[in-house]
Amino acid sequence: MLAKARVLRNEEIVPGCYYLQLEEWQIARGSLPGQFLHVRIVDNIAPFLRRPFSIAGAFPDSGRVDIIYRIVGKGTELLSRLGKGEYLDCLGPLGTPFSPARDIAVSVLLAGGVGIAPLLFLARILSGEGKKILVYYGASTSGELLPLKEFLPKKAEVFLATEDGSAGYRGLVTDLFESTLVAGTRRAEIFACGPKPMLKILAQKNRYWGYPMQLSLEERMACGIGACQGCAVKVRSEDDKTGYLRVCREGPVFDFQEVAW
Amino acid sequence: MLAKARVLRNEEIVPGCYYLQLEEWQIARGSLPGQFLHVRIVDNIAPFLRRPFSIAGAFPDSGRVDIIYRIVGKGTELLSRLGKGEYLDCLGPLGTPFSPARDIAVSVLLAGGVGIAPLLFLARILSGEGKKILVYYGASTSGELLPLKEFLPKKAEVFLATEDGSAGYRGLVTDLFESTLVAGTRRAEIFACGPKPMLKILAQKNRYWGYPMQLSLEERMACGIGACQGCAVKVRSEDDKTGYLRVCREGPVFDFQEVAW
Amino acid sequence: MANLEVNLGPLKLKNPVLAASGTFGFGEEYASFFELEKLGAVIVNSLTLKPKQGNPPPRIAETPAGMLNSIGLQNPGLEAFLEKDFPRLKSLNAAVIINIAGDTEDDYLTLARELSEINGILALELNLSCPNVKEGGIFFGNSVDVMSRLISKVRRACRLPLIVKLTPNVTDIVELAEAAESSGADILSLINTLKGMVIDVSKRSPLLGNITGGLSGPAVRPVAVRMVYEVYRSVKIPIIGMGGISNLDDALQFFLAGARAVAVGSANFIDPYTIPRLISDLQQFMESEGLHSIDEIVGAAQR
Amino acid sequence: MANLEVNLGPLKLKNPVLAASGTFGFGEEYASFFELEKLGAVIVNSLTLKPKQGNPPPRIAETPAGMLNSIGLQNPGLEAFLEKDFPRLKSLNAAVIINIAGDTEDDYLTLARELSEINGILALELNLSCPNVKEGGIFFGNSVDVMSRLISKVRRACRLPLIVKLTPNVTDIVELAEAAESSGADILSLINTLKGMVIDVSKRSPLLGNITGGLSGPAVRPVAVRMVYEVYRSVKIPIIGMGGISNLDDALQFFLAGARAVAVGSANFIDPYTIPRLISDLQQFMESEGLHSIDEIVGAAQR
Ligand SMILES: Cc1cc2nc3c(=O)[nH]c(=O)nc-3n(C[C@H](O)[C@H](O)[C@H](O)COP(=O)(O)OP(=O)(O)OC[C@H]3O[C@@H](n4cnc5c(N)ncnc54)[C@H](O)[C@@H]3O)c2cc1C
Ligand SMILES: Cc1cc2nc3c(=O)[nH]c(=O)nc-3n(C[C@H](O)[C@H](O)[C@H](O)COP(=O)(O)OP(=O)(O)OC[C@H]3O[C@@H](n4cnc5c(N)ncnc54)[C@H](O)[C@@H]3O)c2cc1C
Ligand SMILES: Cc1cc2nc3c(=O)[nH]c(=O)nc-3n(C[C@H](O)[C@H](O)[C@H](O)COP(=O)(O)O)c2cc1C
Ligand SMILES: Cc1cc2nc3c(=O)[nH]c(=O)nc-3n(C[C@H](O)[C@H](O)[C@H](O)COP(=O)(O)O)c2cc1C
Ligand code: FES
Ligand code: FES
Repeated sequence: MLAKARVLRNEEIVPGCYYLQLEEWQIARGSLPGQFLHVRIVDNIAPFLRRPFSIAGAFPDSGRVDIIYRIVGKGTELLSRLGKGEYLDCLGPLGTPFSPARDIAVSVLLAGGVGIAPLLFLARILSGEGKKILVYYGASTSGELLPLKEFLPKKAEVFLATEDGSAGYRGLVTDLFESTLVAGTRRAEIFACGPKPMLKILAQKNRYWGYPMQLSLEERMACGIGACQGCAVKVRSEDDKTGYLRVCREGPVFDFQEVAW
Repeated sequence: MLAKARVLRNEEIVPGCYYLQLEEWQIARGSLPGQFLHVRIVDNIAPFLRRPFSIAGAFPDSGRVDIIYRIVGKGTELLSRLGKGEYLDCLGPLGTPFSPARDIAVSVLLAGGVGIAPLLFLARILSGEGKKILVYYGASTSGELLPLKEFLPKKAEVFLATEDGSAGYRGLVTDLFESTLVAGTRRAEIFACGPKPMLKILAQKNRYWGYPMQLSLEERMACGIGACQGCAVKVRSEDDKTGYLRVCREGPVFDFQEVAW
Repeated sequence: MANLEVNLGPLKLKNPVLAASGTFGFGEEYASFFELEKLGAVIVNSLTLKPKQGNPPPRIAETPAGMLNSIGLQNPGLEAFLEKDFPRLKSLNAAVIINIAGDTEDDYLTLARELSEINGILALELNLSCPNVKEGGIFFGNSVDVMSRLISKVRRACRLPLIVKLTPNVTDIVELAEAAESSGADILSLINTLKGMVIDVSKRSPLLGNITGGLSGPAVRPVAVRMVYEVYRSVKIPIIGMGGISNLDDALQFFLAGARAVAVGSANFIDPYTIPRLISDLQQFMESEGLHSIDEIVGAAQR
Repeated sequence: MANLEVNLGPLKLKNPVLAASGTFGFGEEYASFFELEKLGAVIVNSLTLKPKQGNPPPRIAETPAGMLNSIGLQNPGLEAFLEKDFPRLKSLNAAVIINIAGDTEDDYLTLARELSEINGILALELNLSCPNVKEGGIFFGNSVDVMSRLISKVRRACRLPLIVKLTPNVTDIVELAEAAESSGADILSLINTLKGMVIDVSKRSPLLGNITGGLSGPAVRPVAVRMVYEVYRSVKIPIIGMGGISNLDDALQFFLAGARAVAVGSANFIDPYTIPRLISDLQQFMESEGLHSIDEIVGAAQR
């Protein structure tokens, strides 16, 4: 649906990274973890296209919908200027959400950078279903790590990695995860979101680990609703044929085996 | 010069018409009546071009520069959203100012609509020089008339005209002026600004009246400084040859005899 | 109430606002926002004989007041379209125009012939912005000869109203428009996208997977309006104008220049309600101006 | 400190950032903002043999992310230019390139010959977006034959480095670029403006006095970058890239696509300091990237 969502809060929580709380009851009620909003930042032709952001939280009882975004260009820069009480034109919730298995009690959430956003929403929902939540969260340096306490259910266990070692494990979050892993000993499923190289490594390694794993992917979008074929991601079907699926419609969440890197 | 001017005030004074006070010392010191500012409304590509506005007042002692503008399109609409304390990118003062004759004691200021803006500045300066000021000011209806008291020197005499007769004379301001005129009895010079048809009528009639008369013209501009030849106005030289002059450089003020309508 | 109906030669539309090919999918996605029967017609994604995978990503790049796309005609091919997408589109009560594309003349001819047999298709639109593989990759729409031959053949192969969509990447749009008319086109669509590219400076390489793409959106509108204006003067067949339309004022520029219908493309991505809003704004405009038919202003800016 | 000097064949510039013809007048106006000697060069307004009045107003229309102009080559003509404007420009220490335009081959030849005699001109730029009155108004830059003949003749008539400025309103820019190279051009300028128009809906008529005008600004940048990219692959002579450049990122797109210098046009109107800022940003960029010469990244995005 298309709606004007009222800004409740729009604040920089770590340098360059903003936490945006919106009020829009229908979106709050309809959203599932893994879905995204496609927002029109100004009522003007610059920037021209909408911008997609994962839903980092949706609260049907208060009508609140959250987004967490990093400033990377003109669109996000303008978004950061949006003040409390102003309205943001949102299309959503869009896309296919994560689909956790009923019978797997342990959920591993693996995020790089702002890729944590959709997993925060997922963690809250899964935790509500009584699942055990393990969060592996990496960034290049400690200054970029979001204060997860604010966003995660209390019972979630968090493991941090930074490339410069300024907080937690020194190195990639995928390595951290691998190092804590005793393969096959535990039944768990993995949900991951982050930079493409990280997801690619994960997908390769998981061929050995063998966990059920779902990845949330990004691609440049125009329509966001499946009409333009713009957000193509290459996939491989079971009979090894390749083709393109739409990140905005069949995705952004894909089974790791589906993606052809 | 190019400067960021701070907004002191930006308020709707009559419906659709705004009064903008800026603080910029150099511009305030350098400006003369008839000159204009070329402003860049947003730091973005939409709208693309700068917008020209006559200087409605400049106060060297307080660093203040005023503009009065009517909302007609996207640019002026965005301009009206500019808040106190924000900055406006201004190029100016630009153009050739009015050049009143030293020895003519009576100044007739003839304005249609927002064309009053440059004449307000002129009135203050001429009044300071001890001249008698007669202001003829017309609009289509009384709701569009600016509250001139706020802007004019006390001694100025004001004659109003509205097309619908809702205030002052019913009809065109040019007719009002003509009706009060005993041609040739008084030495005066005319300064006029307003819609093109009004200026054209004035110029035609003044061939009989014979007053010295200067007109402030408008034309679509790109550079505003004389480089692009975009703001051409057709002129006729004494030997009856036509050619184009630049509103932004040789103008916006032209002798009425010069303009080839 | 003002009558929005228009006749484009043999093609009768309930109103003159269409969805442009490639920007409206097969209609399904927009059907969740409004009823497709409101539209003058939906021009579907370019359809090819065989399924097409399309180009590698990224396929979209934002540009100043516009966008580039390099979808590469991804589509399920004729068979799957007729089996699945077309019936669904019809069940949504849309007026349907099929845009067809091919690598060879034969592709176009087969498509035209087979689609002629199907009930419920309003017209065919020929996408000529495709390289002709047999003639060494020269674009069907770039050469008067190649284009004229194709149009004449398709004309004979099909009983449907024939729209020819011209590419703007040519020296003389008028020459091509005249040739299309005399080869049998019933209607012209102007314009397809302008060829452009963006370079990703941080990666020092072209941003799009396909290197170049097609420019659309408000940025191209002045070029599109100019082409409609020029073509209107030299052909008799009606014109569907498009390129950067997102509101009433934009659409009126095209009508005044000489278009008898307009299509909305990229603007659908910004606001899915663009077309229904434009239709109702147009209705209001006609009423307030006392127009009985849009024909009264078509070409009114010509001088 | 990074060295900004570039050699464009026979033309040596102190830096690769120029002011585009028609947007910088004869330099005078911008001299009140900064010293003109900072610029790689000033390409002056198109100069014709006789004075030219130009087109009726309005001559400017704003468009989404761009503008149309229909100045119509208003200029004082060769004689007055040499008497007044040129000496003033030289006294401002500007490196000067003269852009010439004509209605006939003879116009171009006379201009080229006479300007060859003048000291202190760096190069000539041929504006080919002019209709050839003798050949029924066909544009010099639209036809390979007409263009090639003109370039060959001018080449023989003049000893200055010869820049040929191509128009983007053509089907195949590569074909024209190759023809320009083989006819004797030393350097290519790409692109001139795209032909466009705006209709004033309230008046139901074209907004510009001249009906159509030339589109420039950020809107056209994707088309310009694409043309530079394509031409770079097929000619050996250096390219001056232009079209919608207003900052470092824009300029780098052109260098990476294959331009060895860039020119800034419409952006001067938005911010008169655009060029000096771009030069210093470029200097900083080269230093931070450890580049010794801009040549190291020219064409780096080709693949
Ligand atoms: C499904 C999905 C979910 C996302 N969720 C988040 C999130 O929760 N938080 C967050 O910070 N970012 C998220 N992103 C990335 C976010 O969309 C981009 O950072 C944003 O569009 C950049 O806009 P800009 O104008 O600041 O950057 P610019 O680089 O100026 O944008 C130029 C163009 O490129 C597109 N673009 C640039 N980067 C990306 C990208 N990584 N993915 C897709 N398009 C891109 C823009 O949308 C725009 O069209 C998500 C992307 C997708 C596809
Ligand atoms: C020397 C000069 C002094 C002016 N002084 C004033 C003033 O004091 N108060 C005031 O309200 N207006 C004044 N104007 C007119 C003012 O510049 C336009 O109303 C304004 O540019 C409209 O911008 P927009 O984006 O709202 O309208 P749009 O119609 O969206 O503008 C589109 C384009 O047309 C141009 N344009 C539209 N109308 C005019 C016009 N009348 N003159 C020149 N360009 C125009 C715009 O600058 C822009 O490039 C003056 C114009 C000139 C040339
Ligand atoms: C994402 C996208 C895909 C397109 N695909 C097609 C296509 O398959 N066939 C076609 O003829 N035109 C296609 N077009 C061109 C549009 O139909 C239209 O001619 C062009 O975009 C100009 O209109 P606009 O500026 O309103 O988008 C496509 C345009 C876009 C933006
Ligand atoms: C107002 C204006 C006048 C121009 N006049 C000329 C001209 O006289 N000769 C010429 O070769 N190009 C002329 N041009 C084209 C520019 O030199 C340049 O090629 C074009 O504007 C693209 O660059 P830009 O997008 O940076 O403006 C003119 C452009 C503008 C905007
Ligand atoms: S963005 Fe249009 S199909 Fe996904
Ligand atoms: S606006 Fe450029 S010369 Fe006046």
